[in-house]
Amino acid sequence: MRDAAIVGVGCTGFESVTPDISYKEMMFEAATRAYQDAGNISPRKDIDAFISVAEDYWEGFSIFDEFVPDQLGAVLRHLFTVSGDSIIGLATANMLIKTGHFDVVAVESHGKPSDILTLYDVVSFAMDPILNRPLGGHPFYVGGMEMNRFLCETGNSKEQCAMVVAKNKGNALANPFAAYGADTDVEDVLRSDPYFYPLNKLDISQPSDGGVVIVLASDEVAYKLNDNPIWLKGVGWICDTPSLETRCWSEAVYARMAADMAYKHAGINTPSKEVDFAEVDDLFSYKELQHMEALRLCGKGQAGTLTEEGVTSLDGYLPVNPSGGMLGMGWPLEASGMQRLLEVVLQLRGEAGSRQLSDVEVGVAQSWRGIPTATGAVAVLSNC
Amino acid sequence: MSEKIKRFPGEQLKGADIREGRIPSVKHRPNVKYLWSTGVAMSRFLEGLKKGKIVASACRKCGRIMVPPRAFCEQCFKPADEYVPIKDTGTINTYSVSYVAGDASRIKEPILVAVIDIDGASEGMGILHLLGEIDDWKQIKFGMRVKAVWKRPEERTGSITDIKYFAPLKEG
Amino acid sequence: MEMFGKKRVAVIGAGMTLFRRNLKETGKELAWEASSMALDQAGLELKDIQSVVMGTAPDAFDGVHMKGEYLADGAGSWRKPYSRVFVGGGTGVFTIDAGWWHVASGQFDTCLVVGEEKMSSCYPHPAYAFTTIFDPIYARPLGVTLIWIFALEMHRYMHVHGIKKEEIARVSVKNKRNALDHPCAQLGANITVEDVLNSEVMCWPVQRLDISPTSDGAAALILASEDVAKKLTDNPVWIDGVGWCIDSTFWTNRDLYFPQYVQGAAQMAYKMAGIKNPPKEIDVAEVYDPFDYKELHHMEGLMLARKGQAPKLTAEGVTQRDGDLPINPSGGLLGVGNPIAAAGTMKCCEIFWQLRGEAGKRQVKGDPRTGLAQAWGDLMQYGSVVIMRS
Amino acid sequence: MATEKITDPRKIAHWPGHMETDYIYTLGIAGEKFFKEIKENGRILGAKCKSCSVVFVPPRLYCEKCFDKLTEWVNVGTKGNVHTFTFAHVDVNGARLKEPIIYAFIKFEGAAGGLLHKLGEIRPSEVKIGLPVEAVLKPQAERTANINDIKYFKPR
Repeated sequence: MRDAAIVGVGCTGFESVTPDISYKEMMFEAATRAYQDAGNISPRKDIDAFISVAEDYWEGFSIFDEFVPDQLGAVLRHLFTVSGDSIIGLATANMLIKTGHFDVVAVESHGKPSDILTLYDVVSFAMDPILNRPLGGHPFYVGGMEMNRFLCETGNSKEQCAMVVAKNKGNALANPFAAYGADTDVEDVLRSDPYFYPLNKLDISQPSDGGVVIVLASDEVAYKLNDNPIWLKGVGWICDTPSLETRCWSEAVYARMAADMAYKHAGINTPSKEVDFAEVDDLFSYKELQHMEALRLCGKGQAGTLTEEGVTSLDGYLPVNPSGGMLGMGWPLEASGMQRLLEVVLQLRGEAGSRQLSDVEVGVAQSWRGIPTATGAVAVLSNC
Repeated sequence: MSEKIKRFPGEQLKGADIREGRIPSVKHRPNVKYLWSTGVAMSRFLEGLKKGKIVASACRKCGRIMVPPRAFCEQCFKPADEYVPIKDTGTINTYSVSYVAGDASRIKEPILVAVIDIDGASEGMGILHLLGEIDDWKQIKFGMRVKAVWKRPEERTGSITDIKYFAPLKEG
Repeated sequence: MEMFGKKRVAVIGAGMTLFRRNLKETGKELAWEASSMALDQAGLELKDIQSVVMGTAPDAFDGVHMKGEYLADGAGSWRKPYSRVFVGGGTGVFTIDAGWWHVASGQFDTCLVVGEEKMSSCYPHPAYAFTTIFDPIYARPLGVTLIWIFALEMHRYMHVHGIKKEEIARVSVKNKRNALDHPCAQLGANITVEDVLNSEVMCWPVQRLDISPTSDGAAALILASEDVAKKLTDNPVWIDGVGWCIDSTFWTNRDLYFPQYVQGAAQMAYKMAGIKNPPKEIDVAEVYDPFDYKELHHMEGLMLARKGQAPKLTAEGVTQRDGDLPINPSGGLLGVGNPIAAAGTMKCCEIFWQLRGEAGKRQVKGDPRTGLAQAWGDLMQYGSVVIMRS
Repeated sequence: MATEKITDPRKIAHWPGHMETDYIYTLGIAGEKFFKEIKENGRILGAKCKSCSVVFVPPRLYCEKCFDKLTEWVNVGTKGNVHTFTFAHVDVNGARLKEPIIYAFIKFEGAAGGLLHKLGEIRPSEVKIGLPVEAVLKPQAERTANINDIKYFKPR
């Protein structure tokens, strides 16, 4: 069986707050757009399975799966929840199609962090209840610790991390879906309040509300639904140890292994040459550099220099986060991966507007599940 | 295999030993608070309750009158944008009599619970609510007619509890 | 044959912990105990496992946000493709469905499937976690809790078919007796119909002995592709059908007397397995029984009994271990215990053991060739089904 | 998309709620032994995986890499080195702290892993990666078999 393809995408756009609509109405909007985009299919008969990615405490429910089917058109149909990142949801859809029993699968993801009054308490509730949580504090201190070790071992600098922020917020200005586009420079970032040394306030993505739904189809039906299918050439997902005590504090092992898995399926041997652009997780500025190195888009310790040289800018030869990344679009919880994927699809379709990259054929989307996890996923997509 | 397994792991403790601290443990109460946007459909519903009305939404395609209201018809997958007040009377679809509170503790006066199919909504469209003004729960019957008993207008806040409960309908 | 996608999938090992209230082990440790037992039984080591699926129900039980991540190393997921599926009470059986597509897709040769729950961390009672399964706007303010909605469903089922409580109580009697033969069981007992009818009224028509307990525990299975399975064992058990289906969130908008979502899941699985006459072709079934009426309700949803006829089959002894269609020979959730996701996975373990003829004192009569496990979840809206053949 | 939207900002409504209850976490088979040892004897233990030749700190019941049951326990001492650290300037609500909290990851010689904890008796400017530190324990009577039985790590 050949590759599956993305034949529909729908997005609500991302905002810092969305007080006028419920999470259900947000999901309905993204789904409506995606089904329309996929040749105006009806979820009531044309979609064989539905996957929602969600976590209970992000939503304020036990068993959030209960509240999903209606607004996706999945009542009395084959829907389930993956409590994971949205690219893991995509990987799941891909496996379903590869069994030969499903032709069209929809994957729904959304984040509505503005519904949560105590967002960072929720994050800290994910920490090991015995070993870590009793230490208290804002859980993003873990990011500061990781950044410190990452910079120490690789030689990348805090200034180079600040360049990532300036680049991504700048890219986001050209992205109508982005909530946090801004004209900032390196000095602004370095002078912003220290939060978790070496992380400053502007090094940290802010939450955003929004939903993305995609429709994946088998090769047999892909062209029937969309003239311009975007092929899923490879996907990988890896959980490194959940334990802060035994993980690597400098390298994003999960991203390296997930990328290796995805590249293997995609037949990519030299990603730095074969990948035209990448959307990577940048919840924290240093994460973009760390993830670029893990994805072998450059050698260890080189990501900062490439950023400094403009290689990862929109007009560079390896653009990274042309969407503006999470620093520019915001952090929509489990939809973060799909936010990355969406941009890769739009770029490969040639629908990225004023930030459109020229001559792109292969793009990579990568996600991380955030603090305190060491879980991530990578998808390789191509328009040919 | 099951028959070949000699030992099944698991070390049981006494609940009282854990609760009373005779076994070391970590205690925690998370601070997890939410403020959900009620959105288009639920805002209409709550606004209606405050005015003493049950509001449903209607699907133009299949014609169903849906309660609780929603901004979309889940059957047709179409927007449902017509909001209509329906009656505050209905029929008991099913009921139960609870001697148990949410934390599994026991209560003396039972809570009477029912799914009530609301008049004016499409057939079988019920809501969950409480029953009241019933001396002996054995008087409750499937198919019994009931009517909402509302809080006084100045006490209503735009909440499902603006209806105190449903009470047997005195016909005529 | 093109029947089973790219690869046919076998179950080659199973393991589980005791099901008990207040186990000392952390959730991770429980997951490890069940997983390592399943690996031993399959004759594999962790390095042979290519992918892992975790099934665990609300985070509000264990008391850890993103608990799939927290539990990961206990489920052997270190540096492996790992994901968690979550469909409420339906999770335990759905997890093996998820394991199936990992292998059937041809992406992996092996998959470790783990169900875990540590409900006893939640105070003052695990039932608290169930108070937040409801809509916060139109349901939670009424003080709704889980037992209410099951009582409403049970009552509607009884009303529509004219079923009496004593007919339902027979299920509890049977399952708790079956559980006396299960080495992990929490509540195996010899009770009578009168005991059930005289037990405390919790939420009429639900009484104390109609309900399964809250528990801690874990269960695990090893799945492998046909080539791998045939190298490791002479008697693999094949997964020939999987199915799942979800109904609307608005459970007060449908007639609760019949679980259409279970029927939807069963139809999907039967079609995949080529089953046309379920009562004739299914030799043994583990049907989800957190409450006694649910066994009957689900038998009807699974089309193992006609609507309203499951009580009659139960009264005639058809569903006993030595009957024509044994249901819950393990003792079910009523007898073995109900650590939510782990309980569903336990049911899959039981079918595996039954089809291998390795269930010991619980072995059903004859030579069962086709078995079914089913679970149910969310707001009385989810069905998950697996069909296995020896 | 819904055809009707809220256009009057005064009609935007929210509904409050929470998911708060009490949790009691047992320490588990390995955790109980580890924390009792800190409480009773002031010793930090690791557990050795013979197959992987790795000593895990904190100790665990099983090796996450090979799944072997770990039965050999070793004392790793209370001295280690700062592997990485951060100064947290804000609390969980984002409010600025008067004094930053110094979090650090402490590695112990000859062991894989280490402990996440805080540093004390040190000025921020003195903290460095590689800094030798040792655990400062609470007086025995105040220990409860908890990670906070260690008050913090201080320079040595």
